[in-house]
Amino acid sequence: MTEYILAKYNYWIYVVLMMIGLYAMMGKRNLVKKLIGMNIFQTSIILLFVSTGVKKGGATVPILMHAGHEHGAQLIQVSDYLNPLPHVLMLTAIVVSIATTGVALATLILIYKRYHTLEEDEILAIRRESRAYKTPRILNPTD
Amino acid sequence: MRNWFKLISMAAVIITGALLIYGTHDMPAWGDPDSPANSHVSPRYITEATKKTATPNIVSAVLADYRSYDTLGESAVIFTASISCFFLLRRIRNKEDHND
Amino acid sequence: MGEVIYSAKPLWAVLVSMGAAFLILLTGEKARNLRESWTILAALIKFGLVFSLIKPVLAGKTIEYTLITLLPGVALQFRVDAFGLLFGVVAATLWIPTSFYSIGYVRTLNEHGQSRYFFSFAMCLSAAIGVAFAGNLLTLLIFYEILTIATWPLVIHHEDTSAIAGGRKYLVYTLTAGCILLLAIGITYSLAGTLDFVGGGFLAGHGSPGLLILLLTLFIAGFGVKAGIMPFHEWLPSAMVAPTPVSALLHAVAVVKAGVFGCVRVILFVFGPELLQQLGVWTILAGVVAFTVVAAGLLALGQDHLKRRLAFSTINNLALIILGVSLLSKNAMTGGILHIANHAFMKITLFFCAGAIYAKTHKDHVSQLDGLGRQMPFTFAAFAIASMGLCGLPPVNGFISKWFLCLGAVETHQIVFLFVILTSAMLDVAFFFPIIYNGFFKKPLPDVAGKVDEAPLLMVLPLCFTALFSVVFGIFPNAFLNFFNIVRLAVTNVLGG
Amino acid sequence: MSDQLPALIIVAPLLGAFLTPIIGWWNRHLSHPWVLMVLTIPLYAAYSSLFKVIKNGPFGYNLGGWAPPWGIEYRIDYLSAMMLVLITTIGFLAAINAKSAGNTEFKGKEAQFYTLFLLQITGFLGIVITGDLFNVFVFLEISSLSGYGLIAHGEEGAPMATFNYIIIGTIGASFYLLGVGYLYMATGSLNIADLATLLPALYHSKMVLVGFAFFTTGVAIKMGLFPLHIWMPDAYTTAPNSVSTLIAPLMTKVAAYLLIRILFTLFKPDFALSVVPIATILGWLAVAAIVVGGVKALAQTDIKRMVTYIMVAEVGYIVMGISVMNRAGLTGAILHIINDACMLLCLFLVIGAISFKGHGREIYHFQNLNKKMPLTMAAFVIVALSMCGIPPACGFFSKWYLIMGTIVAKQWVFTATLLASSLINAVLFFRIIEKAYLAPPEDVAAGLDHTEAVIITRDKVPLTMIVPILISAAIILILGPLSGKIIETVIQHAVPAIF
Repeated sequence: MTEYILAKYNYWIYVVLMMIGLYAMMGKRNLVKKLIGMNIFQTSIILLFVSTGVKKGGATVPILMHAGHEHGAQLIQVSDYLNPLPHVLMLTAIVVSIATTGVALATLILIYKRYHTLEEDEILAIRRESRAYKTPRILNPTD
Repeated sequence: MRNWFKLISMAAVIITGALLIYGTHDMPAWGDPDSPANSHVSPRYITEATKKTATPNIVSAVLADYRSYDTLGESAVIFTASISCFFLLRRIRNKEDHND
Repeated sequence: MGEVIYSAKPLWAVLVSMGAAFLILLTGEKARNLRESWTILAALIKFGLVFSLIKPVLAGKTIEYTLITLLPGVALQFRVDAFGLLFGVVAATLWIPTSFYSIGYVRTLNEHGQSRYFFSFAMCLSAAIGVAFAGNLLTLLIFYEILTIATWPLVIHHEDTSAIAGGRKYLVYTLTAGCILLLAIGITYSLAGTLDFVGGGFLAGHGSPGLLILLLTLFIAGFGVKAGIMPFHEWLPSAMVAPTPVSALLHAVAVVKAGVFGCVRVILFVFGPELLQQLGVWTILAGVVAFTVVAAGLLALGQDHLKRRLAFSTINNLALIILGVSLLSKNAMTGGILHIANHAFMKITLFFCAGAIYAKTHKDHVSQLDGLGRQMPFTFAAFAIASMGLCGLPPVNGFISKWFLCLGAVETHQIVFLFVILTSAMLDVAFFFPIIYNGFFKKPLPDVAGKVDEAPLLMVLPLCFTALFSVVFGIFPNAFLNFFNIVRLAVTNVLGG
Repeated sequence: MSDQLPALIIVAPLLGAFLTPIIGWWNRHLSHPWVLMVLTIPLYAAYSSLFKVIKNGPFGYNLGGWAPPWGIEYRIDYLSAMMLVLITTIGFLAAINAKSAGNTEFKGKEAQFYTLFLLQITGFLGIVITGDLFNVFVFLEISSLSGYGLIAHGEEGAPMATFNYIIIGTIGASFYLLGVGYLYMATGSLNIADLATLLPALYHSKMVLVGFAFFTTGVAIKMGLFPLHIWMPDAYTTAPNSVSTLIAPLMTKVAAYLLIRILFTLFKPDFALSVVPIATILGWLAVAAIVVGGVKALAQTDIKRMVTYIMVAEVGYIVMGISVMNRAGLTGAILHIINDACMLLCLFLVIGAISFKGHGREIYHFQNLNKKMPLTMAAFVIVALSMCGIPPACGFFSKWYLIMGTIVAKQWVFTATLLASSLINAVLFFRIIEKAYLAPPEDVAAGLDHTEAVIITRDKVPLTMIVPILISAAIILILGPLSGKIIETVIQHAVPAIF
């Protein structure tokens, strides 16, 4: 039992982190909180991925230490180095996460300019009010 | 209304979390060097990458060579995001209309 | 079945009016005479094409043309057999007088949207010929749906509240029917793997009896909507808000006949008489239809609006056709199928008359027609001839088909149905003869008294023409178009021998 | 040259996108012709790959020359070649349309707009062409991010709708990524073809099951499958017209493509048939989608919003075709991907033209519109008939296959839903056609219209709008009768042989 927990506990921690993020995305009514939740969610996925590349038993970062030597290639032991693939994938995923955050912040700026609040309930109330006496018109979002 | 909504979110989150943890049951133990993830595709990177790409950093080798199209996509993602922000936040002043 | 000829003629017969439709739209309101000449030209070419098919078909050949494959084993295919040809000939022939009549009608009344009117009209004819020549159920359905849509602009032509309401009702009924048909055809395809019409049916040996009965119900409900079978007839009287030439050609000939045509196709060429006998459902079917016959007749009695009365008479006669076919005996079938052609000629005459009266006097209620016969003698004479025919009096062609229907009813030993047919004839007398009597012998209403004043020539000539032919076909059923022979051949195709 | 076709399909629009800001900075009026020029390359490449596939069968392309499980592979088979053709064609038509609509909606920002436009198309193409699960994620994000940017620039409520879309879309993409992660942990591979051989041994592994669940949920979010459609109507209604013209027809279809890939290529059909009850779940969700989409569409008076709810129902159609798990159903689903994309393109083009002329989008604004825009309304009627499943428009044929699929599967509720949905569509569209083609009742009552030939003016929309409208309407009419041919040459090979 203890062994089982020791073998899995770090996955569970990521899952719990993930769920904190997911709850913030769905349950919070403040848009910035949602965005923060999104970041937590994405980061925990990245952690989960990276953790799959771990090899116990003395493996180190996948940079060859004696690559300069002629015969260095023959000495490479697979178990000596961490799995490089998850790292590669997560580099991309980090970039994606940053990019998404950037665009989301840009829309938040637009929203704030228009409604002067970032509380979803207040925005909905303003929109309901404005819809009551005028039909939507095409606006330049930067107005 | 609000509480009701939060309850649903909580339920969805718990279900998702339970599903994810259920999935970990069959997962290889953390750090197992013989797990499929560590033994199917990746060993070849470790043994071959330096030979074929002349780069000691295997992560760089995979990033920029084996999976270079992911990296191209990655740069496209950043480019997309920057253009999106530019597109959304740039102010067009009226006097620009008179220029042409 | 005999030899098969591969020829694109059926396709051209369909395309010619479709092409004309677009020429009409392009020509538009600015050059009315040119626009109308497209209609006439297309009508004549179409008649020529269809007419040229009669001879090879009577020689026992089938004309086939495959356009493209729609599904594995099902192509967009035209196949002209005797039964399809009968409908094709009727539609193509009657388009000619209707074209002339339409021109007279819309110009007399100075109707709006004439381009749209002629466009839709030509599309309808295209679709009707497509229905007639379709070689399988899917092709039939495709043209059937085109017909549905193309008729809608005609139904709502007047654009007033009642026209729009009528149009909506029409769409609700026919589009629902289209969906039911789609389902029925889907089931048929999944059962038999083919949809090609075969004289005597192709469904025998596929599926359980329960499923087949359900399938038949779906088919009859699907086609029965256009054919005005009783629970589904409501749209037809409402659609009478359309201009009269529309009611004439479409609601007496093309649209409703397409429904009847579909029913008959399904009964004889999909299920086949043997399978129906085996399933034992033909009596139920005949019973339902017989109810429609009588009920429609009774309802017609209560209508004061002339076109609505004609509409119920149409429902009555359509049911009579299906009754004939569902009796499954040789003579009943002959009578039923022949009635498709005969009823078309008589009913179109009646609608033409109603339109002529309306165009000239703006009267459309039966009670307003007193004494008009003296003012419009030709119109009323034609009306009298056609209604005599519908009552089954010789020498008009209605007599022949009703005679065969009665023979068939006797043949099957179902005296009930004989009574139904005779009752229906009585009811016809009851609701047509007062109109004729009042028209000729009652004192005219003050505002129309005294002057002989026929409708324009473009309207009177077509109606005299169709009335005349009703009589000619009564005396010589094989004159010109060989209707009787075609019908005989169609029945032989189904029953064999 | 022809060996490099698959790379060209992605690289050309991507490089084009990188260069667009420079060209636009130099002279912003050049950006539109530049985009059209760039798009001809993937258009050509897509068509020639389709013909190549039809002639020689599926082929792969190893990027950078690395063999598949280690490098990234582009895989072009019948289904992906068909999708490439669809995306490039629709993208090209939408790009033509963007000139007038986009130039008014994004005055002064043409360069950025066209850059995002090209990136959007690149993203779609990448998702379809690649044979690597993680590469799919990257392209999914390219298309999503450019979509967020484009949509947020729309009407009054657009930023809010976009933010919701970002949140939900990110959940979708992250779920997809989690799915990739779980499968990677189970097998150690990311290549679809490689995974397909490794997975059958692991079908009952909890890791694979959970991975599959997250895959499908993620894709369903992107696809807007009920009940995960909540972001869709707001986002596509508030989006600028030139943007919804591109994204609305394609995003859902590309996601549907992914679903088909996951269910039938990544996992073998017997996984869905015997291991998980996914078919049943998808089927009933599809029923709910069709019903809810139809009913909600009935409640709308804004036509653009109505169309977005119709999209919800149309997604239901495709998913229903997939869920019945037989040849006819899947054929119908794939055919409906093509047909529905063309129909939605035409609808959004028409809406764009109407808005461009300054007419409102409420149904009562359509009163007598035929007199003002006859060609546009003719196209609208064609789409409407196609949506109602009236032959010979293409909608009928996909509906036929879908119905056949449900009949073969003996799912009568599904059949009934499909039939009822065509009727709902008929109500939806005929109430607009009625308005557009009939004179206002008060005019009729006053006898105004009965006088003489009402002069019908020409549409007076720019050529760049009316031409795509007419082309898409023509495509709808032509695709119908050609569907037999399309199925014969392409789709029947795309359906797994087991059916």
